[in-house]
Amino acid sequence: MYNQEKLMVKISIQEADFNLSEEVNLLEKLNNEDGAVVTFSGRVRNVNLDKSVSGLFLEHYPGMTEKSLEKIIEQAKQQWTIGRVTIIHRIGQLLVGDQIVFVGVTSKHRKEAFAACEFIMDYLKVEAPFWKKELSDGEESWLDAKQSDKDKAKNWQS
Amino acid sequence: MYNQEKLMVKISIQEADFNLSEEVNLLEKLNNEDGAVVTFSGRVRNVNLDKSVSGLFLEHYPGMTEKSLEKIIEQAKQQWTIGRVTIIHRIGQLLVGDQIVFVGVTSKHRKEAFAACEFIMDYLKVEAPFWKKELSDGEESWLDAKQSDKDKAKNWQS
Amino acid sequence: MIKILFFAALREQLGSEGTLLPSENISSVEQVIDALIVKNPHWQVAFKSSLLCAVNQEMVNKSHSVNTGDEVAFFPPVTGG
Amino acid sequence: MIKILFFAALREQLGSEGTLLPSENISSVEQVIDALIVKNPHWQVAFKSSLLCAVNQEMVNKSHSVNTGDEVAFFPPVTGG
Repeated sequence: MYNQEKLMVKISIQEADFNLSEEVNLLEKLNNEDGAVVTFSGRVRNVNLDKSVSGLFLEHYPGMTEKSLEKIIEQAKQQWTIGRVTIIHRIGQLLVGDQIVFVGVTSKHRKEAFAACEFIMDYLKVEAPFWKKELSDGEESWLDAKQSDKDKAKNWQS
Repeated sequence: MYNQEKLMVKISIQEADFNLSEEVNLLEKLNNEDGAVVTFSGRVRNVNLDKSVSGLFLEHYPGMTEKSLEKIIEQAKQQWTIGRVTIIHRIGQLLVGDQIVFVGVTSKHRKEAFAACEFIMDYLKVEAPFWKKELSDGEESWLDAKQSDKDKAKNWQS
Repeated sequence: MIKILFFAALREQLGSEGTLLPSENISSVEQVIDALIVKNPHWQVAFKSSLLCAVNQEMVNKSHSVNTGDEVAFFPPVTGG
Repeated sequence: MIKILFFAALREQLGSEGTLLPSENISSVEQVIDALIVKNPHWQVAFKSSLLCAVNQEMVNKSHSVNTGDEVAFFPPVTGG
Protein backbone atom coordinates (compact mmCIF):
# COMPACT_ATOMS: atom_id res chain seq x y z
CA MET A 1 0.00 0.00 0.00
CA TYR A 2 1.28 3.43 -0.93
CA ASN A 3 -1.65 5.54 0.28
CA GLN A 4 0.36 7.94 2.43
CA GLU A 5 3.22 10.23 1.52
CA LYS A 6 5.63 8.30 3.71
CA LEU A 7 4.58 5.01 2.17
CA MET A 8 5.26 6.00 -1.42
CA VAL A 9 8.60 4.23 -1.40
CA LYS A 10 9.25 0.50 -1.30
CA ILE A 11 12.80 -0.77 -0.81
CA SER A 12 13.47 -4.46 -0.51
CA ILE A 13 16.74 -6.38 -0.27
CA GLN A 14 15.84 -10.02 -0.61
CA GLU A 15 17.07 -13.48 -1.56
CA ALA A 16 13.70 -14.41 -3.04
CA ASP A 17 12.75 -13.73 -6.63
CA PHE A 18 10.13 -11.09 -7.40
CA ASN A 19 7.25 -10.84 -9.84
CA LEU A 20 7.43 -7.85 -12.15
CA SER A 21 3.67 -7.63 -12.71
CA GLU A 22 2.94 -7.65 -9.01
CA GLU A 23 5.40 -4.84 -8.46
CA VAL A 24 3.90 -2.77 -11.27
CA ASN A 25 0.42 -3.48 -9.91
CA LEU A 26 1.50 -2.15 -6.52
CA LEU A 27 2.91 0.97 -8.13
CA GLU A 28 -0.37 1.55 -9.99
CA LYS A 29 -2.90 0.53 -7.33
CA LEU A 30 -5.16 3.40 -6.19
CA ASN A 31 -2.90 5.69 -8.17
CA ASN A 32 -4.90 7.11 -11.07
CA GLU A 33 -2.99 10.40 -11.07
CA ASP A 34 0.23 8.88 -12.41
CA GLY A 35 -0.28 7.81 -16.01
CA ALA A 36 3.36 6.81 -16.61
CA VAL A 37 5.31 3.88 -15.20
CA VAL A 38 8.91 3.20 -16.21
CA THR A 39 10.64 0.05 -15.03
CA PHE A 40 14.15 -1.27 -15.26
CA SER A 41 14.91 -4.91 -14.66
CA GLY A 42 18.37 -6.37 -14.66
CA ARG A 43 19.17 -10.05 -15.01
CA VAL A 44 22.28 -12.22 -14.79
CA ARG A 45 23.78 -12.35 -18.28
CA ASN A 46 25.59 -15.40 -19.58
CA VAL A 47 28.57 -13.39 -20.79
CA ASN A 48 30.62 -10.70 -19.09
CA LEU A 49 33.79 -9.40 -20.74
CA ASP A 50 34.07 -12.47 -22.97
CA LYS A 51 33.90 -14.91 -20.07
CA SER A 52 31.08 -17.39 -19.94
CA VAL A 53 29.25 -16.90 -16.65
CA SER A 54 27.23 -19.59 -14.90
CA GLY A 55 26.05 -17.60 -11.90
CA LEU A 56 26.66 -14.87 -9.37
CA PHE A 57 26.89 -14.41 -5.63
CA LEU A 58 25.58 -11.07 -4.40
CA GLU A 59 26.93 -9.69 -1.10
CA HIS A 60 25.75 -6.47 0.53
CA TYR A 61 26.23 -4.29 3.61
CA PRO A 62 23.03 -4.75 5.64
CA GLY A 63 21.74 -1.46 7.02
CA MET A 64 23.83 0.77 4.79
CA THR A 65 22.24 -0.68 1.65
CA GLU A 66 18.74 0.43 2.64
CA LYS A 67 20.00 3.85 3.76
CA SER A 68 21.86 4.46 0.53
CA LEU A 69 18.83 3.50 -1.58
CA GLU A 70 16.59 5.81 0.46
CA LYS A 71 19.06 8.62 -0.13
CA ILE A 72 19.15 7.97 -3.89
CA ILE A 73 15.33 8.09 -4.02
CA GLU A 74 15.34 11.34 -2.05
CA GLN A 75 17.77 12.85 -4.54
CA ALA A 76 15.55 11.74 -7.43
CA LYS A 77 12.49 13.30 -5.76
CA GLN A 78 14.33 16.60 -5.42
CA GLN A 79 14.96 16.70 -9.16
CA TRP A 80 11.75 15.32 -10.67
CA THR A 81 8.06 15.25 -9.82
CA ILE A 82 7.53 11.56 -9.35
CA GLY A 83 4.98 9.51 -7.49
CA ARG A 84 5.90 6.07 -6.22
CA VAL A 85 9.25 4.35 -6.33
CA THR A 86 10.07 0.68 -5.84
CA ILE A 87 13.59 -0.71 -5.64
CA ILE A 88 14.16 -4.44 -5.22
CA HIS A 89 17.67 -5.89 -5.17
CA ARG A 90 18.36 -9.56 -4.73
CA ILE A 91 21.27 -10.98 -2.73
CA GLY A 92 22.84 -14.41 -2.39
CA GLN A 93 23.23 -17.05 -5.08
CA LEU A 94 21.83 -16.30 -8.55
CA LEU A 95 21.93 -18.18 -11.84
CA VAL A 96 22.12 -16.99 -15.45
CA GLY A 97 18.78 -15.48 -16.46
CA ASP A 98 17.75 -14.74 -12.86
CA GLN A 99 16.41 -11.30 -12.04
CA ILE A 100 18.84 -9.22 -9.94
CA VAL A 101 17.32 -5.79 -9.67
CA PHE A 102 14.04 -3.96 -10.29
CA VAL A 103 13.46 -0.21 -10.25
CA GLY A 104 9.97 1.15 -10.93
CA VAL A 105 8.95 4.81 -10.96
CA THR A 106 5.53 6.38 -11.53
CA SER A 107 4.85 9.94 -12.58
CA LYS A 108 2.24 12.09 -14.23
CA HIS A 109 4.70 12.63 -17.07
CA ARG A 110 6.75 10.01 -18.87
CA LYS A 111 9.84 12.19 -19.22
CA GLU A 112 10.19 12.47 -15.45
CA ALA A 113 9.55 8.77 -14.90
CA PHE A 114 12.26 7.88 -17.44
CA ALA A 115 14.78 10.34 -16.01
CA ALA A 116 14.22 9.34 -12.39
CA CYS A 117 14.35 5.60 -13.12
CA GLU A 118 17.62 5.93 -15.04
CA PHE A 119 19.10 8.22 -12.36
CA ILE A 120 18.26 5.71 -9.63
CA MET A 121 19.92 2.88 -11.56
CA ASP A 122 23.02 4.95 -12.33
CA TYR A 123 23.43 5.91 -8.67
CA LEU A 124 22.61 2.45 -7.36
CA LYS A 125 25.49 1.15 -9.50
CA VAL A 126 28.04 3.38 -7.76
CA GLU A 127 26.55 4.23 -4.36
CA ALA A 128 24.72 1.16 -3.08
CA PRO A 129 26.97 -1.34 -1.25
CA PHE A 130 26.45 -4.50 -3.29
CA TRP A 131 29.24 -6.66 -4.65
CA LYS A 132 29.07 -9.39 -7.28
CA LYS A 133 31.22 -12.50 -7.29
CA GLU A 134 31.09 -14.30 -10.63
CA LEU A 135 31.10 -18.05 -11.05
CA SER A 136 32.75 -18.88 -14.36
CA ASP A 137 34.27 -22.20 -15.44
CA GLY A 138 34.20 -23.41 -11.85
CA GLU A 139 36.17 -20.38 -10.64
CA GLU A 140 34.96 -17.56 -8.42
CA SER A 141 36.07 -13.98 -8.90
CA TRP A 142 34.90 -10.61 -7.63
CA LEU A 143 33.76 -8.23 -10.34
CA ASP A 144 35.60 -4.95 -10.87
CA ALA A 145 33.51 -1.79 -10.91
CA LYS A 146 33.11 -0.35 -14.39
CA GLN A 147 34.51 3.08 -15.07
CA SER A 148 31.45 3.70 -17.29
CA ASP A 149 29.18 3.37 -14.25
CA LYS A 150 31.22 5.85 -12.27
CA ASP A 151 31.09 8.24 -15.21
CA LYS A 152 27.31 7.89 -15.58
CA ALA A 153 26.74 8.87 -11.97
CA LYS A 154 29.01 11.89 -12.45
CA ASN A 155 26.98 13.03 -15.47
CA TRP A 156 23.94 13.58 -13.28
CA GLN A 157 25.92 15.87 -11.01
CA SER A 158 26.88 18.34 -13.74
CA MET B 1 9.16 -16.20 -30.05
CA TYR B 2 12.05 -13.94 -30.94
CA ASN B 3 14.65 -16.51 -31.98
CA GLN B 4 15.40 -15.04 -35.40
CA GLU B 5 16.66 -11.62 -36.38
CA LYS B 6 13.43 -10.78 -38.21
CA LEU B 7 11.32 -11.87 -35.24
CA MET B 8 12.98 -9.62 -32.71
CA VAL B 9 10.17 -7.10 -32.94
CA LYS B 10 6.60 -7.47 -31.74
CA ILE B 11 4.03 -4.85 -32.67
CA SER B 12 0.42 -5.26 -31.65
CA ILE B 13 -2.55 -2.94 -32.02
CA GLN B 14 -5.33 -4.49 -30.01
CA GLU B 15 -8.58 -3.87 -28.15
CA ALA B 16 -7.73 -6.45 -25.50
CA ASP B 17 -5.75 -5.67 -22.37
CA PHE B 18 -2.21 -7.03 -22.01
CA ASN B 19 -0.23 -8.53 -19.17
CA LEU B 20 3.00 -6.72 -18.42
CA SER B 21 4.76 -9.76 -16.94
CA GLU B 22 3.95 -11.91 -19.95
CA GLU B 23 5.36 -9.26 -22.25
CA VAL B 24 8.55 -8.96 -20.22
CA ASN B 25 8.83 -12.76 -20.12
CA LEU B 26 8.62 -12.86 -23.91
CA LEU B 27 11.31 -10.20 -24.16
CA GLU B 28 13.58 -12.19 -21.84
CA LYS B 29 12.85 -15.76 -23.01
CA LEU B 30 15.89 -17.53 -24.50
CA ASN B 31 17.65 -14.19 -24.37
CA ASN B 32 20.46 -14.44 -21.85
CA GLU B 33 22.66 -11.96 -23.72
CA ASP B 34 20.51 -8.95 -22.86
CA GLY B 35 20.77 -8.17 -19.15
CA ALA B 36 18.73 -4.97 -19.27
CA VAL B 37 15.00 -4.53 -19.89
CA VAL B 38 13.36 -1.10 -19.77
CA THR B 39 9.59 -0.82 -20.03
CA PHE B 40 7.19 2.05 -20.30
CA SER B 41 3.52 1.59 -19.57
CA GLY B 42 0.95 4.29 -19.96
CA ARG B 43 -2.50 4.26 -18.42
CA VAL B 44 -5.63 6.38 -18.64
CA ARG B 45 -5.31 9.09 -15.99
CA ASN B 46 -8.32 10.47 -14.15
CA VAL B 47 -7.30 14.07 -14.77
CA ASN B 48 -6.17 15.84 -17.92
CA LEU B 49 -5.73 19.63 -17.93
CA ASP B 50 -7.92 20.05 -14.83
CA LYS B 51 -10.83 18.13 -16.32
CA SER B 52 -12.00 14.98 -14.63
CA VAL B 53 -11.82 12.16 -17.16
CA SER B 54 -13.95 9.02 -17.02
CA GLY B 55 -12.60 7.25 -20.10
CA LEU B 56 -11.15 7.43 -23.56
CA PHE B 57 -11.91 6.23 -27.06
CA LEU B 58 -8.79 5.39 -29.10
CA GLU B 59 -9.03 5.57 -32.90
CA HIS B 60 -6.20 4.66 -35.28
CA TYR B 61 -5.32 4.36 -38.98
CA PRO B 62 -5.11 0.60 -39.63
CA GLY B 63 -2.13 -0.30 -41.76
CA MET B 64 -0.30 2.99 -41.33
CA THR B 65 -0.09 2.51 -37.56
CA GLU B 66 1.90 -0.70 -37.86
CA LYS B 67 4.12 0.78 -40.57
CA SER B 68 4.90 3.88 -38.53
CA LEU B 69 5.77 1.83 -35.43
CA GLU B 70 8.06 -0.42 -37.50
CA LYS B 71 9.79 2.66 -38.83
CA ILE B 72 10.26 4.11 -35.32
CA ILE B 73 11.81 0.83 -34.15
CA GLU B 74 14.12 0.83 -37.19
CA GLN B 75 15.26 4.34 -36.33
CA ALA B 76 15.93 3.28 -32.73
CA LYS B 77 17.97 0.29 -33.94
CA GLN B 78 20.10 2.55 -36.07
CA GLN B 79 21.02 4.64 -33.05
CA TRP B 80 21.43 2.09 -30.26
CA THR B 81 22.50 -1.52 -29.92
CA ILE B 82 19.29 -3.06 -28.70
CA GLY B 83 17.90 -6.57 -28.74
CA ARG B 84 14.17 -7.10 -28.73
CA VAL B 85 11.43 -4.51 -28.91
CA THR B 86 7.74 -4.87 -28.10
CA ILE B 87 5.15 -2.19 -28.73
CA ILE B 88 1.53 -2.75 -27.75
CA HIS B 89 -1.06 -0.03 -28.21
CA ARG B 90 -4.70 -0.48 -27.33
CA ILE B 91 -7.60 0.92 -29.34
CA GLY B 92 -11.31 1.33 -28.68
CA GLN B 93 -13.03 2.13 -25.42
CA LEU B 94 -10.84 2.50 -22.30
CA LEU B 95 -11.61 3.46 -18.70
CA VAL B 96 -9.59 5.36 -16.09
CA GLY B 97 -6.74 3.18 -14.88
CA ASP B 98 -6.73 1.00 -18.00
CA GLN B 99 -3.41 0.34 -19.71
CA ILE B 100 -3.09 2.13 -23.07
CA VAL B 101 0.44 1.51 -24.25
CA PHE B 102 3.43 -0.69 -23.52
CA VAL B 103 6.96 -0.31 -24.88
CA GLY B 104 9.65 -2.79 -23.84
CA VAL B 105 13.27 -2.79 -24.99
CA THR B 106 16.09 -5.21 -24.14
CA SER B 107 19.79 -4.52 -24.46
CA LYS B 108 23.14 -5.65 -23.14
CA HIS B 109 23.49 -2.19 -21.59
CA ARG B 110 20.93 -0.31 -19.58
CA LYS B 111 21.81 3.09 -21.03
CA GLU B 112 20.86 1.96 -24.52
CA ALA B 113 17.67 0.27 -23.32
CA PHE B 114 16.58 3.48 -21.53
CA ALA B 115 17.42 5.72 -24.48
CA ALA B 116 15.72 3.52 -27.07
CA CYS B 117 12.57 3.03 -24.97
CA GLU B 118 12.20 6.77 -24.37
CA PHE B 119 12.91 7.54 -28.04
CA ILE B 120 10.22 5.11 -29.17
CA MET B 121 7.64 6.66 -26.83
CA ASP B 122 8.56 10.21 -27.88
CA TYR B 123 8.21 9.32 -31.57
CA LEU B 124 5.08 7.24 -31.09
CA LYS B 125 3.46 10.33 -29.53
CA VAL B 126 4.01 12.42 -32.67
CA GLU B 127 4.34 9.94 -35.54
CA ALA B 128 1.94 7.06 -34.90
CA PRO B 129 -1.60 7.69 -36.14
CA PHE B 130 -3.63 7.29 -32.94
CA TRP B 131 -6.21 9.78 -31.70
CA LYS B 132 -7.81 10.01 -28.28
CA LYS B 133 -11.35 11.16 -27.64
CA GLU B 134 -11.93 11.98 -23.98
CA LEU B 135 -15.12 11.25 -22.10
CA SER B 136 -15.54 13.83 -19.36
CA ASP B 137 -18.73 14.83 -17.54
CA GLY B 138 -20.79 13.04 -20.15
CA GLU B 139 -19.18 15.00 -22.99
CA GLU B 140 -16.87 13.72 -25.70
CA SER B 141 -14.00 15.75 -27.05
CA TRP B 142 -10.95 15.01 -29.17
CA LEU B 143 -7.65 15.70 -27.44
CA ASP B 144 -5.28 18.30 -28.83
CA ALA B 145 -1.69 17.25 -29.45
CA LYS B 146 0.69 18.66 -26.87
CA GLN B 147 3.41 21.00 -28.05
CA SER B 148 5.71 19.37 -25.49
CA ASP B 149 5.40 16.05 -27.34
CA LYS B 150 6.27 17.65 -30.66
CA ASP B 151 9.26 19.29 -29.00
CA LYS B 152 10.47 16.04 -27.45
CA ALA B 153 10.54 14.32 -30.82
CA LYS B 154 12.48 17.23 -32.26
CA ASN B 155 15.10 16.93 -29.51
CA TRP B 156 16.10 13.51 -30.76
CA GLN B 157 16.72 14.90 -34.23
CA SER B 158 19.32 17.46 -33.14
CA MET C 1 -8.46 7.44 -59.06
CA ILE C 2 -6.97 8.60 -55.77
CA LYS C 3 -8.31 7.18 -52.50
CA ILE C 4 -8.84 9.83 -49.84
CA LEU C 5 -9.25 9.04 -46.10
CA PHE C 6 -10.15 11.22 -43.10
CA PHE C 7 -9.62 10.34 -39.45
CA ALA C 8 -10.69 11.39 -35.95
CA ALA C 9 -11.89 14.98 -35.43
CA LEU C 10 -11.49 15.76 -39.13
CA ARG C 11 -13.69 12.80 -40.11
CA GLU C 12 -16.41 14.01 -37.73
CA GLN C 13 -16.07 17.61 -38.86
CA LEU C 14 -16.42 16.68 -42.54
CA GLY C 15 -19.00 14.00 -41.86
CA SER C 16 -17.04 11.72 -44.19
CA GLU C 17 -14.68 8.77 -43.83
CA GLY C 18 -13.20 9.44 -47.23
CA THR C 19 -13.87 9.70 -50.91
CA LEU C 20 -12.45 8.95 -54.34
CA LEU C 21 -10.97 11.65 -56.56
CA PRO C 22 -10.22 11.40 -60.30
CA SER C 23 -6.47 11.73 -60.66
CA GLU C 24 -6.50 14.11 -63.64
CA ASN C 25 -4.68 17.38 -62.98
CA ILE C 26 -3.54 16.19 -59.54
CA SER C 27 0.15 15.73 -58.87
CA SER C 28 0.60 16.92 -55.26
CA VAL C 29 -1.09 16.86 -51.86
CA GLU C 30 -1.87 20.57 -52.25
CA GLN C 31 -3.77 19.83 -55.44
CA VAL C 32 -5.70 17.07 -53.67
CA ILE C 33 -6.84 19.59 -51.06
CA ASP C 34 -7.79 22.11 -53.76
CA ALA C 35 -9.83 19.49 -55.61
CA LEU C 36 -11.60 18.40 -52.40
CA ILE C 37 -12.58 22.01 -51.63
CA VAL C 38 -13.80 22.65 -55.17
CA LYS C 39 -16.02 19.58 -54.80
CA ASN C 40 -17.13 20.47 -51.22
CA PRO C 41 -16.79 24.22 -50.64
CA HIS C 42 -17.97 23.89 -47.00
CA TRP C 43 -14.84 21.75 -46.23
CA GLN C 44 -12.60 24.77 -46.65
CA VAL C 45 -12.72 25.72 -42.95
CA ALA C 46 -11.68 22.23 -41.81
CA PHE C 47 -8.68 22.26 -44.15
CA LYS C 48 -7.50 25.58 -42.72
CA SER C 49 -6.82 23.92 -39.33
CA SER C 50 -3.59 22.17 -38.40
CA LEU C 51 -3.63 18.85 -40.25
CA LEU C 52 -1.19 16.08 -41.04
CA CYS C 53 -1.09 14.17 -44.30
CA ALA C 54 0.07 10.68 -45.26
CA VAL C 55 0.55 9.36 -48.77
CA ASN C 56 0.50 5.57 -48.96
CA GLN C 57 0.65 5.46 -45.15
CA GLU C 58 3.83 7.52 -44.85
CA MET C 59 3.71 10.96 -43.25
CA VAL C 60 4.53 13.63 -45.88
CA ASN C 61 4.30 17.40 -46.29
CA LYS C 62 1.87 19.19 -48.61
CA SER C 63 4.26 19.50 -51.51
CA HIS C 64 4.63 15.71 -51.73
CA SER C 65 3.71 14.13 -55.07
CA VAL C 66 0.49 12.17 -55.56
CA ASN C 67 -0.14 9.67 -58.36
CA THR C 68 -3.08 7.66 -59.53
CA GLY C 69 -3.77 4.70 -57.24
CA ASP C 70 -2.30 6.45 -54.18
CA GLU C 71 -3.95 6.46 -50.77
CA VAL C 72 -3.96 9.98 -49.33
CA ALA C 73 -5.02 10.45 -45.70
CA PHE C 74 -5.70 13.65 -43.76
CA PHE C 75 -5.91 13.81 -39.98
CA PRO C 76 -5.30 16.05 -36.94
CA PRO C 77 -2.00 15.90 -35.02
CA VAL C 78 -1.79 12.50 -33.36
CA THR C 79 -2.49 11.99 -29.66
CA GLY C 80 -1.74 8.34 -28.88
CA GLY C 81 0.57 6.86 -26.28
CA MET D 1 35.97 1.72 20.74
CA ILE D 2 35.46 1.99 16.96
CA LYS D 3 33.76 -0.82 15.08
CA ILE D 4 35.52 -1.73 11.83
CA LEU D 5 33.89 -3.77 9.03
CA PHE D 6 35.27 -5.25 5.80
CA PHE D 7 33.25 -6.45 2.82
CA ALA D 8 33.56 -8.54 -0.33
CA ALA D 9 37.04 -8.95 -1.91
CA LEU D 10 38.65 -6.94 0.88
CA ARG D 11 37.14 -9.19 3.55
CA GLU D 12 38.52 -12.25 1.78
CA GLN D 13 41.90 -10.65 1.19
CA LEU D 14 42.27 -9.70 4.85
CA GLY D 15 40.68 -12.92 6.08
CA SER D 16 38.59 -10.80 8.47
CA GLU D 17 35.00 -9.57 8.69
CA GLY D 18 36.04 -6.74 10.97
CA THR D 19 37.58 -5.81 14.27
CA LEU D 20 37.40 -3.34 17.14
CA LEU D 21 39.89 -0.51 17.56
CA PRO D 22 40.46 1.60 20.67
CA SER D 23 39.45 5.15 19.82
CA GLU D 24 42.43 6.88 21.43
CA ASN D 25 44.46 9.01 19.03
CA ILE D 26 41.97 8.35 16.21
CA SER D 27 40.02 11.25 14.75
CA SER D 28 39.86 10.49 11.01
CA VAL D 29 39.44 7.62 8.56
CA GLU D 30 43.11 7.98 7.61
CA GLN D 31 44.10 7.39 11.23
CA VAL D 32 41.86 4.31 11.35
CA ILE D 33 43.76 2.88 8.37
CA ASP D 34 47.12 3.71 9.98
CA ALA D 35 46.10 2.02 13.24
CA LEU D 36 44.86 -1.09 11.39
CA ILE D 37 48.18 -1.40 9.54
CA VAL D 38 50.24 -0.90 12.70
CA LYS D 39 48.26 -3.74 14.25
CA ASN D 40 48.38 -5.95 11.10
CA PRO D 41 51.40 -4.97 8.96
CA HIS D 42 50.51 -7.54 6.28
CA TRP D 43 47.24 -5.62 5.61
CA GLN D 44 49.18 -2.75 4.08
CA VAL D 45 49.00 -4.09 0.52
CA ALA D 46 45.20 -4.48 0.66
CA PHE D 47 44.77 -0.88 1.81
CA LYS D 48 46.84 0.39 -1.13
CA SER D 49 44.16 -0.76 -3.58
CA SER D 50 41.13 1.29 -4.61
CA LEU D 51 38.77 1.21 -1.62
CA LEU D 52 35.64 3.01 -0.50
CA CYS D 53 34.86 3.95 3.06
CA ALA D 54 31.63 4.51 4.98
CA VAL D 55 31.31 6.03 8.44
CA ASN D 56 28.05 5.14 10.15
CA GLN D 57 26.78 3.73 6.85
CA GLU D 58 27.34 6.91 4.85
CA MET D 59 29.96 7.01 2.10
CA VAL D 60 32.78 9.42 3.09
CA ASN D 61 36.30 10.28 1.98
CA LYS D 62 39.45 9.48 3.93
CA SER D 63 39.69 12.84 5.67
CA HIS D 64 36.27 12.34 7.30
CA SER D 65 36.19 12.48 11.10
CA VAL D 66 35.78 9.37 13.24
CA ASN D 67 34.64 9.32 16.86
CA THR D 68 34.29 6.69 19.53
CA GLY D 69 31.26 4.46 18.91
CA ASP D 70 31.37 4.97 15.13
CA GLU D 71 31.01 2.16 12.62
CA VAL D 72 33.71 2.41 9.95
CA ALA D 73 33.46 0.15 6.91
CA PHE D 74 35.96 -0.46 4.11
CA PHE D 75 35.09 -2.12 0.83
CA PRO D 76 35.95 -2.25 -2.88
CA PRO D 77 34.05 -0.13 -5.42
CA VAL D 78 30.49 -1.45 -5.56
CA THR D 79 29.22 -3.68 -8.37
CA GLY D 80 25.50 -4.19 -7.78
CA GLY D 81 22.57 -3.56 -10.07
